[in-house]
Order: sequence, then structure tokens, then C-alpha cells
Amino acid sequence: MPTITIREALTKGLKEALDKDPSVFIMGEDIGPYGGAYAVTKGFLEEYGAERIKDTPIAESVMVGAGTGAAMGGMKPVVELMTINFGLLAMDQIVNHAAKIRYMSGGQFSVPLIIRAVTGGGGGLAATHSQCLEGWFASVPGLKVATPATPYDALGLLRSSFEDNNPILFAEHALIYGVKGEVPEDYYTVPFGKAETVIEGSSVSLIAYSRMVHVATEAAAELAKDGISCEVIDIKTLRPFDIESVANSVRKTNRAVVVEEAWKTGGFGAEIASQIQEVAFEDLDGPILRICGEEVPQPYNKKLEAMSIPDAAKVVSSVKSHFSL
Amino acid sequence: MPTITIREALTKGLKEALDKDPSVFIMGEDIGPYGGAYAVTKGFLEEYGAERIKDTPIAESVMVGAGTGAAMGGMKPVVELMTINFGLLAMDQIVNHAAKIRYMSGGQFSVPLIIRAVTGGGGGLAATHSQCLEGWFASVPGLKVATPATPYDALGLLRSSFEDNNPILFAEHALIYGVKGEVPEDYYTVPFGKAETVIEGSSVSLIAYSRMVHVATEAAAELAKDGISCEVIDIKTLRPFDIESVANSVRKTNRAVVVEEAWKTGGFGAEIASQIQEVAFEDLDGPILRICGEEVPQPYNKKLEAMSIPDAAKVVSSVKSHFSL
Amino acid sequence: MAKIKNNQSKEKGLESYTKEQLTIFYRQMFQIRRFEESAEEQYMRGNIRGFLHVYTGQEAVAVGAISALRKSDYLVTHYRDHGHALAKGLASKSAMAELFGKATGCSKGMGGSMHLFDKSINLMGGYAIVGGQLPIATGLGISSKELGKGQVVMVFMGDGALNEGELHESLNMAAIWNLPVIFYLENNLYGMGNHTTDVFAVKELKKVSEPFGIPNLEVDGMDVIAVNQATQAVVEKVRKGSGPFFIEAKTYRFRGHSVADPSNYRGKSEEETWKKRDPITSLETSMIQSGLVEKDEISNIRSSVEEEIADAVKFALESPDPEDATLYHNVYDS
Amino acid sequence: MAKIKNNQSKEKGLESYTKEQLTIFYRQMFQIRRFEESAEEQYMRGNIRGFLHVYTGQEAVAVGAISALRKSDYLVTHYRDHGHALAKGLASKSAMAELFGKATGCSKGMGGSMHLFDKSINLMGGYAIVGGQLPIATGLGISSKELGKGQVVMVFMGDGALNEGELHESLNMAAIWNLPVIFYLENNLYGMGNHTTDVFAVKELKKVSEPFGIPNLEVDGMDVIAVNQATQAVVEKVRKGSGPFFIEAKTYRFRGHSVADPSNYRGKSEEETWKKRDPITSLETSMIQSGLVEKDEISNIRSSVEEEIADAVKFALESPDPEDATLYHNVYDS
Ligand SMILES: Cc1ncc(C[n+]2csc(CCOP(=O)(O)OP(=O)(O)O)c2C)c(N)n1
Ligand SMILES: Cc1ncc(C[n+]2csc(CCOP(=O)(O)OP(=O)(O)O)c2C)c(N)n1
Ligand SMILES: [Mg+2]
Ligand SMILES: [Mg+2]
Repeated sequence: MPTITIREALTKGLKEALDKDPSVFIMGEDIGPYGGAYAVTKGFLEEYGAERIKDTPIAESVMVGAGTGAAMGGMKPVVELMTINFGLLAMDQIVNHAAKIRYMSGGQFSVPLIIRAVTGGGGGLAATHSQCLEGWFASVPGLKVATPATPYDALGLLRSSFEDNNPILFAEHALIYGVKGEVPEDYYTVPFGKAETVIEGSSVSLIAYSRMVHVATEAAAELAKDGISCEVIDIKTLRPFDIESVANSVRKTNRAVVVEEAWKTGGFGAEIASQIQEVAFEDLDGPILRICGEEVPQPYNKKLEAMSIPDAAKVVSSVKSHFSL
Repeated sequence: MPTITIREALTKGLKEALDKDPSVFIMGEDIGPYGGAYAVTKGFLEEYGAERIKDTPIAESVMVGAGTGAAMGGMKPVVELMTINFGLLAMDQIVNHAAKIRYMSGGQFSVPLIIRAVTGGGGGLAATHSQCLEGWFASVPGLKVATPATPYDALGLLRSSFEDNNPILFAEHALIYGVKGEVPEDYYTVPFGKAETVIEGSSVSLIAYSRMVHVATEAAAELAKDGISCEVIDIKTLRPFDIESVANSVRKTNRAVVVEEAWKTGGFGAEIASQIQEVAFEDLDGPILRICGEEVPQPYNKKLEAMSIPDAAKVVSSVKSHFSL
Repeated sequence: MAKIKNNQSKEKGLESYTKEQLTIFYRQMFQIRRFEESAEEQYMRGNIRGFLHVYTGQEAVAVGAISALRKSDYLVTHYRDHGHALAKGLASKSAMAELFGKATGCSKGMGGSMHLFDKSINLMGGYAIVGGQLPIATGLGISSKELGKGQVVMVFMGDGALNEGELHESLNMAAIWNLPVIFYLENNLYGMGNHTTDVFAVKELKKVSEPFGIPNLEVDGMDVIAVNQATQAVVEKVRKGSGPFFIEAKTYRFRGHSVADPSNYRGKSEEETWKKRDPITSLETSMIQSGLVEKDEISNIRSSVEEEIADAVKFALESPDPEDATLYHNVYDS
Repeated sequence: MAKIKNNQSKEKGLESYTKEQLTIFYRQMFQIRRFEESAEEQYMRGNIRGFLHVYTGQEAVAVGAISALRKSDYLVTHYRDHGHALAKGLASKSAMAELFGKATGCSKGMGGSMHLFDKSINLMGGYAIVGGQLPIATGLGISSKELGKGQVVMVFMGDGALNEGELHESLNMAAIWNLPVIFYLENNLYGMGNHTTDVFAVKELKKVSEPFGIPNLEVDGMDVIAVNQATQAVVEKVRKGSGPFFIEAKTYRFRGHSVADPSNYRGKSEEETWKKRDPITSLETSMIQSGLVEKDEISNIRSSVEEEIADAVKFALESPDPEDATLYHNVYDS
């Protein structure tokens, strides 16, 4: 199996869709001559032309809304929001339009729209450019949210997104575009709403998505050295959310930890924790631990920035002290 | 003590501030000749003039952003968003600007801005106009969120908001403007971050805010008839959130129920539940119950709409079945 | 209106329409009028809830403009959408049942008055967020253009929507990509309680399209013939690929912003002046004065409309609520 | 530039400035240039992180425009903010330390390159969300007007910001309320990799203000004298209460969008053409040719700037990081 990066997996998935389905087109800021702010669409303009690779004005609201309209008109648009932070300018079109049109029209119109957006902090871009807002979108009925952590999942979830008829927020963490992994040559998909046990373990369940899967994995390796066996669960999609797989792990380990980059208050981790105690309360040895981003606008300074984001060391020490292990 | 409605309490608080502080002004859509969509500012234009009661264009982003700018320039603006749903169009100005300027400027500039917005559903306005988005704002460091349920708290929290130097989202539920209650003649304030025990009880803690406090209260009365003693806690503000008072109640009752109008997934109730189990896990007899809005865009049809919002009957039956009472 | 007509060239007046066409205009306008009046009545009786924004007074715009479209053309509108929906061909039963929130409504009772959808006639929805319809229409312009089926998109907005930044973004995108979108402004002078000129700095509203190189024109929105003629010409151009167009119809809502609004912010004399230009009465007078129809024929149309609307109300009243299970349907397409 | 000057009336040229004033312009422009070059160097060494957007090539705009302001006037800008901040009077040490994320930076290391604030000189911030600064500037216009201290607000934006709906909303609000806001466009032809004309339909950019009745003018952004003269006149008017104004400065960024951008989307010959109009060299040539200064004096200025910037870098390098506890400071004002 070839080993490729997440960036390459996404590039592959997008090209595949463009090749297969003439109704697919991509629009976004600087996806053309510039090649995309994170280079996912590099060379696309030359290959597919300006009709299918549409460089848009810097106007997030019309970009998303036009995606919705084009989807209603029979196309399959991919809107690249550059970063999820700029999605704040398109919030109304995403939440009050794309997500609700099917329901409000009594099922007459679907909105098969993929909104790709870079999420996450840690890049030295300070507060306005370093947020993890995917949890908000996950709370909206009508939307689906994908948060892949590996090349395999990035491609598999992207393919599933193209096969889906609903508006999807596809959140790509800026700092893991270069993460490598094996991806089969043969076509496969990764379903929404199905978590995966990345590492099996017996004492503690570490539940994470996107970049935090890697942090959890690193922490698990550290903790293993001290004889603490961690199971790492990658939930992959926030909506639908696979509580069953998570609960099964917790039923085994009796200890649940959510590792999340977003702010703790109102982060998706709160939902995960709430659901775990709802379905597996009796299996819990103690309170579910949330290890989250600090509750501050992300600072620019490198040291403080690092302090604001959970890393393996923090996971290790938090797990040990929380469970007195 | 005079008995007044929440609407009257808010009117009183706004007038007081306008009378006391010349730097206070109000801006919003149709707050002038129209008197405000929910009539809170009726007569203000005549009394205070167009400089202080500014009817704005229908342009939520500049409305909030201009509030932020005016606040940085030394004024104390109140921006009336008409409804929180329209806040989706001002999300960037609220989340990426008002909330972050103090931090990003190293503490040089504060943003003493009050954003008033009607929240909630149940008015037959269908999906786009019936959301409870206050939980999102509560997850943003730098913002404060008030969600009063009574005239006393509406006035007291509004006064605290005027005394505060931070951006505040002040969420007023459309269906409780007419709720009456006693309000002292003498000046008082209600602090942010201090919950209140509305009804004392011993068996179940019902935790709620805004309109759901009334639903919980009604349910408590019903449950009392069956000998189930409920404590009703009004948390009043979502950020800061008074987990201590909530936990103290749960330590007594050993059963926790969150009653919330917002969608369950990612609602503020998830945060409440997560925090309760974090600090009072050992005191819980069983899983924390969340009774929330159904996970659908709110339907227009009256019967379905009613089904989508928690009411006392639903609280009663859910509590009984969840705890086998 | 007869007077206005006389000032115009023959070719541009009533004369260029067949009796059948004019009768259809008349019937549609009267249908909308009676639909709205009945809706207000049903609102008062508690059969319709939420906000009810009626179209009374503006009928000439919807009828004149939308009759220039094909069934396959896309119509997008805002929350004051009943008139547009009926003009596009939505059955009055289906519309009234939606206002009642019934399962037989065009949006199955899920959308209500502000969210009328009918896929069978490419009625792409009423949208209750001011300005929110504009990006969506722009996107329909993309699909029309790319899929090459020659469909034109017509999107209605009120003068209040001009305040929103989404107008700017949509005009720009439509212009740079030469999309077949007709931005149709109904300038009825007021948003809710604000006179447009108090909150919008662009004095001649249609000029808002000029910097973008989008051609525009103004039309008398109280004159169905004027509206239809102007719109036909524009639709033809846009269909041929000339790119977006902006039309401003000057009109007036005879009623409050919503049923709850007593319109205290505007003078009764202003209202009276505009009511003298009632588009339905005007067309009726012209048609009779020009000898095109007899009073009898008008009465016949009116009673057929009365009957239709009474049927629609009856249908709506008797229709069932959506079933409980539908609360959870259509959140996703799966 | 001397050539350009000769085409203008005497009064409008170099002649109307004192040597001292011109020297200040020259020094400020050169200070910005060297600041940016040093910043790029420090970025390459890993001392500056994140995105670094330098102002190289556009110096005449910041210096010419902002020197027309008083210290008490408000300056609001976007993420390409170093030049504006220095021109407003931000100490280069304080700016460089901020780029390094140090505690001694103007924003205490919390904001970084894109978010420079300095309350002592009413530098109201760089804002990294394209267009996000416009509503804030509009609001400062409200406070200026209401509090009556005669402050003018100047807000900078790039051509890319014209795409955002917030421009429309801000121009409109400033116009209806007659706010003392100068909307200052730096048209450097590109957003990131898009030529403005490919994504923006308004051909003559400044015309975007016209529908709102906001007067505008265009100025040669490579000529500090032209910029300053035009801006002074506008500031005077606006201070007197004439309401908002829109200025378009035609300019060019000599470097990529950010340090990471090789500018492959534009031709090298275009770059060369513009570099021939380097605003610093131009002013230098004019000053020398007109006999105002000797080469020596120029050299002295340059070495004083070199020294200042070297000091700034040293200061930034040696400054401490913010203390750990500051992570939690200033989230709220309490
Ligand atoms: C984004 C948004 N802001 C505010 C409102 C509340 N609102 C509903 S209608 C309306 C006035 C719109 O006026 P106009 O566009 O002129 O349409 P008209 O009612 O005259 O047909 C307002 C402010 C809304 N629905 N959406
Ligand atoms: C709302 C938003 N969308 C997109 C971006 C990403 N972005 C940063 S700078 C930029 C280009 C801006 O160009 P322009 O306004 O012309 O300024 P210049 O870089 O030329 O100075 C873009 C698209 C952003 N920061 N904010
Ligand atoms: Mg109107
Ligand atoms: Mg530019």
C-alpha cells in the first residue's frame, strides 16, 4: 500500500470526484493560481480549468450560500473556507440555510454540499485564526461533521461525503496535513458515525478526534511505559457521533478521558462526556476527565500557545493525577 | 414591592442607564419609531432622541462591530440584535472581535458592550427564527452570557451588565417577556455567576435557565404531588457558570437533571452535565439526565413545535422513568 | 392607470396584450389579494400563527414579473412570499394549508408562511433571514449556467435587504461570473418601521448595482403591464447570457409589516395616496375603459377567485396536521 | 518621481514642504522598509512565526496618509499593519518585540504581527479577519462624533477587503450617520494570489463608495507627497464634519502575500516595473535633485535607521517571553 500524507489523500479524493462526476466543482479563496492556502488544490486549475476550480472573492457568506444554491440546482459543490474561523462570516448560510432547507421544505430539496475548512491552532496565528469551532457545527441538526486524523480516513470520509446528500462540514487540522499513512489503491470509503479503536488497551479510554488522536496516541505510548494500558478511540465524525463504540471501550476500561483541542466549556468533549455517563454510568470508576484547550483566546507567543493546547505530557500527567495511577 | 413584567424590568434598566450615563446609547433594528420588535424600547426615541436611540440598517455585522468600536472609543453601547438567530450574521464580530480584542491587545482595550437578543422558540416562527444559540456564546472566552428568567433577575443582571467592562450577550426569551414578578424600588444588582435555588427540594435537582426555569418549576409542582421533592436551580448566567451551587444541590439530592430548550447535542446542558459529574461524581445515584429540545430544525406546525420543546409533562415523565421514581 | 397608459406609446400599453393574458394578470392579482385577506382573517381566528406578512398592494410586481418566467426558471424569495409563490403557480390550497401548518401544505407544514417551497414549479423557497436568499439565488445562477439548461433565476428582496452585506457579495459574484440572475427589488419604502431613506444611504436604490457593472432599471410596481413589459425584456436578455440584472419596482404595502403592526410610523394620507393606485382596480378600470372586458366578466373572475380561496381555506381547515413521526423526518437525506 | 512632480503645479510639489517634513517622510519610509526587511530575516531565522505580511513597497501610503493625522486620531488597520503602526508612531522596538511574541511587545506578545495595538497613540489595532476592521472603525466614528473631541478615524483595507459584505454595511452606516471615517484603500492589485479584477466586479475600485454618496479620490500610492497632500485635505474636511470619505491609493507590494508566498501568480516584469517606482528611491532622488538635501544627509538618516532597527531586533531578541501566568490574564476586564 502506498504511503501518502493527509494533504495528498485529500487531493486524491477531490480529483477522483472531479474526474468521476461533472457536477462536482470546487470554489474557494485562492484555490486557483495560488493553489490553495494549504496547497490541497495545487495544480487543479491547470488540470480542470476555471469553471470547475472557481477562485472566489473573499466573501465567505456568498461563497457558502452559492454552494447551497448550486447544490439545490443539481450540482455537487465543494466550498473551501480556507479556515474554519472565516466560517464565522458564513455562519448564517451554514446554520440557517444549508442545514435547514431540507427540513423546512418538507424534504423537497436536499443540499449536497461539502464545506472544507482548516481547523485548529498551534501555528502562531494568534486568537482569530486558531479556533476549533467544529463542535458548534456538530450541534446543528441537518449538518454532518467529519474530523479525520489520518490519510486513510481523510480519503475515506471525503469519498463518503461525496456519496452523501447532506451539507457536510469537513474539518482538516492545519498541523496534520503532513501526517503520513497507508492508503489502499482500491476504492474504499470510511463511514460517518463509526469510531475506531486506534490502540487497544485495558485501563483507560482516551477519546479524541483530528490532531488530538495523535496526541492521545503519543500519550498512550508514554503511559504504557509506566504500565498504564490505554485504549485510544478516534471518533472520526462528530455528527453522527458513535457513542456505542466509545461506551464499549469505557465498559472495558472503566475510565474515560476526552482529549480535545477546543475550549473546554461547550466543547464537543462536553457532549462526549455527557453521553458516556448517560449510557455507561455504572461502568465508570470515577468522573470522566476532559483534557481540553485552555479557556483563553489563543495567544501568539509560542510558549503560551503551547501551554494552551493539550500535548502528550499534559495528557500523561492529567491521567495519572486524575485517576491516581 | 411593585410587580412588573420582564419587559418592564428591561425597559426600566435601560432607561436608568440612559439617564445615569451619557455614554450609554442603544442601537438596533426598529428600536425607534417601531418601538422595538418586542416593544422593550417603546417610547425611547421620543424621550431620548435619535442620537441615543439609533435605528440601524438591517445589517447585523456592522451593528455589532460598530458597538465594539464605539465601546473602544469610550462609550457604553447596547446593541439590540432583535433575535439571536440574526446574530449568526454577526458571529465574526462577536466571537473574533468583541471577545478577543482585550486579550489580543495585551489588556489595553476593553469592550464594554451589551448585546441584547431574543432567544428561544415556540412562537410559530419556524426553524430559522427559533433557536437557542446562547450556549455557543457561552463557550467563548472573553464573552459573558446572561439568561434571566424573572423580572428581578432581568433588571438585576442588566444593571450588572452596565457595571461590567466586558462584552455581554444578554439573551431574553421571547415567550417570557410577559412573566411578572416583584422588583424592589431600591437599587440592587444580580451578580453574574451566581445561581439561585428557586425551589428547595431533597430528591431531584432540576437545573435550568431562562424559560426552562418556569417549565422546571411547573414540573416540580407536579412531581411534588407524587411525593417527589425537586429542587429547582436557576443558573441565571451561562458564563460565568456557578457549578458550585449546582453541585451543592446535587450533593443533597443525588439526582441531577438539566432542563434545556436548546438541542441536546452540544447544548449548554452538556457542559452542565460534564461539570456536575466532574465535581460531584460520587454523590450521583445515577446518570445525569438531560431533557432538551428535539434534535430537529424547529418545525412550523404547532403540534410538532410543541413536541420539540420540553414542557412540564415531559419533564415529569422523563424524571420518573429515568430515576424509576 | 388608464391615464398613465395614455402617456405611453400604443405599443407599450394594454394594446400589446391579448385579452386572455390581461385576464390572467387580473385573476392572479385578485387571487393574491383575496388569499392575503383571507389569511389575515384566519390569523385573527387563530388558525395561522407566527408572523404573517401579507403582500397586499404589491400584487402587480409578483404577477407582472413572474409571468415573464418559464416554469423551469428558478424563483427565490424572502419571507413576504405568498404573492410570489402564487404567481409562480403554487396552488392556493397548498399555500393556505402551509400557512395553517398542515401536512397538505407545500412544505408539509414544516416551513410555514415564511418558507414556501414547491419543487414541481422550481419555487426554491421563501427565506426568512433578510438577505439570506441572495447568495442562494447566486448559487442557482451557477448551476443554471454550468448545467446549461437556459434557466433564469429571479430573486426578490425588499428594500431592507439592501442594507445587508450579502447583497454586495451576491451582486459581485453574479457580476464576475456573469450569472443569469435577476435581482428584483420591491421598494415599498419601508423595512419594518424604518423609512428606507433613513437607514440606507443610496438615494436611488437601483444605483446600488452600478459599481458592479450590473445594468438596472426602475419600473412602476403598481402597474402590472409596465412590470411585465420591462421584465420580459430583461428575462430575454438574461436568458441569452447577458449576465445579471437589477430591477427596482416602486411599490407599497397596503398593510402593516406583519399582521401585528398598526403602521404607526407612517401617515394615513401617504397610505391613502398609494391606495388610490391600487394595481387591481387600475387594471380593472383600464380593461373596462378600453372596452376589453365587460363588468360581468370581471364579476365572474372575482367570484371564481372567491370560490377558489374559500376552497383553499376549507381545504386548509380540514387538512390534517403532520403526523407526529414527521417531526424527525427530513432532517437528513439518507 | 521628480518627473511626476514637474508635471504638477509648483504649489503641489515638494516645494510646499519644509526640509524637516520631507526628511521625516523619508526617514519613516526607510524605517518601515528596514523594519520589514529585518523582520523577514528574523522570520527566516525562526525568531518570528505564524504569518508574516510585510509592507515593503507601500511605504508612501502609510507615511503620507498617517502623517496627516493627529496623535489623538484613531487608526484602525488590517493584518498587514506594521507600516501603519510605525507611521502612527509605534516604537520600532515595541513593534519588533511583538513580532517576536515578547512581553515587551506593544500587545505584550499576545497579538503578534497581525494584531498590533497601542493605546497611547490611538493605534486601535491590526485585525486579521479581512474586512473585520471596517465595522469597528465605523463604531469609532460614532464615539468620535458623539463625544465631540474632533477625532478623525482612518481605517486601512486592502483591495481584497472590498469583496466582503462588511464594506457595504460599514460604508452605509458611516454615510447615513455622517461619521468622521476615512476609508483608506490600498489597492496593491492582489489579494493573496488573485488579481483584484478577477474577483471584484467594480472596475474603478473607488467607485464602490459612490452609491452611498461618499466622496472619493484616487491617489498615487507610490508618491508620498501626493498621498500626504490629498490626505491632508481630506482629513481637514472630515474633521470639520463633512462625513465619511473614501481614498484609493494605487500601490504594489514588492514581496509575496506573506513570507511563504513566492508570488508565482504574477509576472516578474510587472514586479520590476513597479519596483522602478520605489517610493523611497523616488523621494530621495527628488530631494537630492531639488537640492534640498545632500547625499551625506541621506546617508546619515539611513544609518540612524539601521541603528534603530538593529536595536529593535536586539531588544526583541533579548526581551523575555511573557510569564506563564499571563496566559490567563486579560481574558476579562475585571
Ligand atoms: C437578518 C435579519 N435581520 C432582521 C430580521 C427581522 N426582519 C424581518 S422583516 C424585516 C424588514 C425587511 O424589510 P424589507 O426588506 O423592506 O421587506 P418588506 O417587509 O418591506 O417586504 C426585518 C428587519 C430578519 N428576518 N433577518
Ligand atoms: C475573512 C477572511 N477571509 C480570508 C482570509 C485569508 N486572507 C488573509 S489576507 C487575504 C488577502 C487579502 O488581500 P488584500 O485585502 O488585498 O490585502 P493585501 O494582502 O493585498 O494587503 C486573505 C484572503 C482572512 N484573513 N479573513
Ligand atoms: Mg420594504
Ligand atoms: Mg491587496
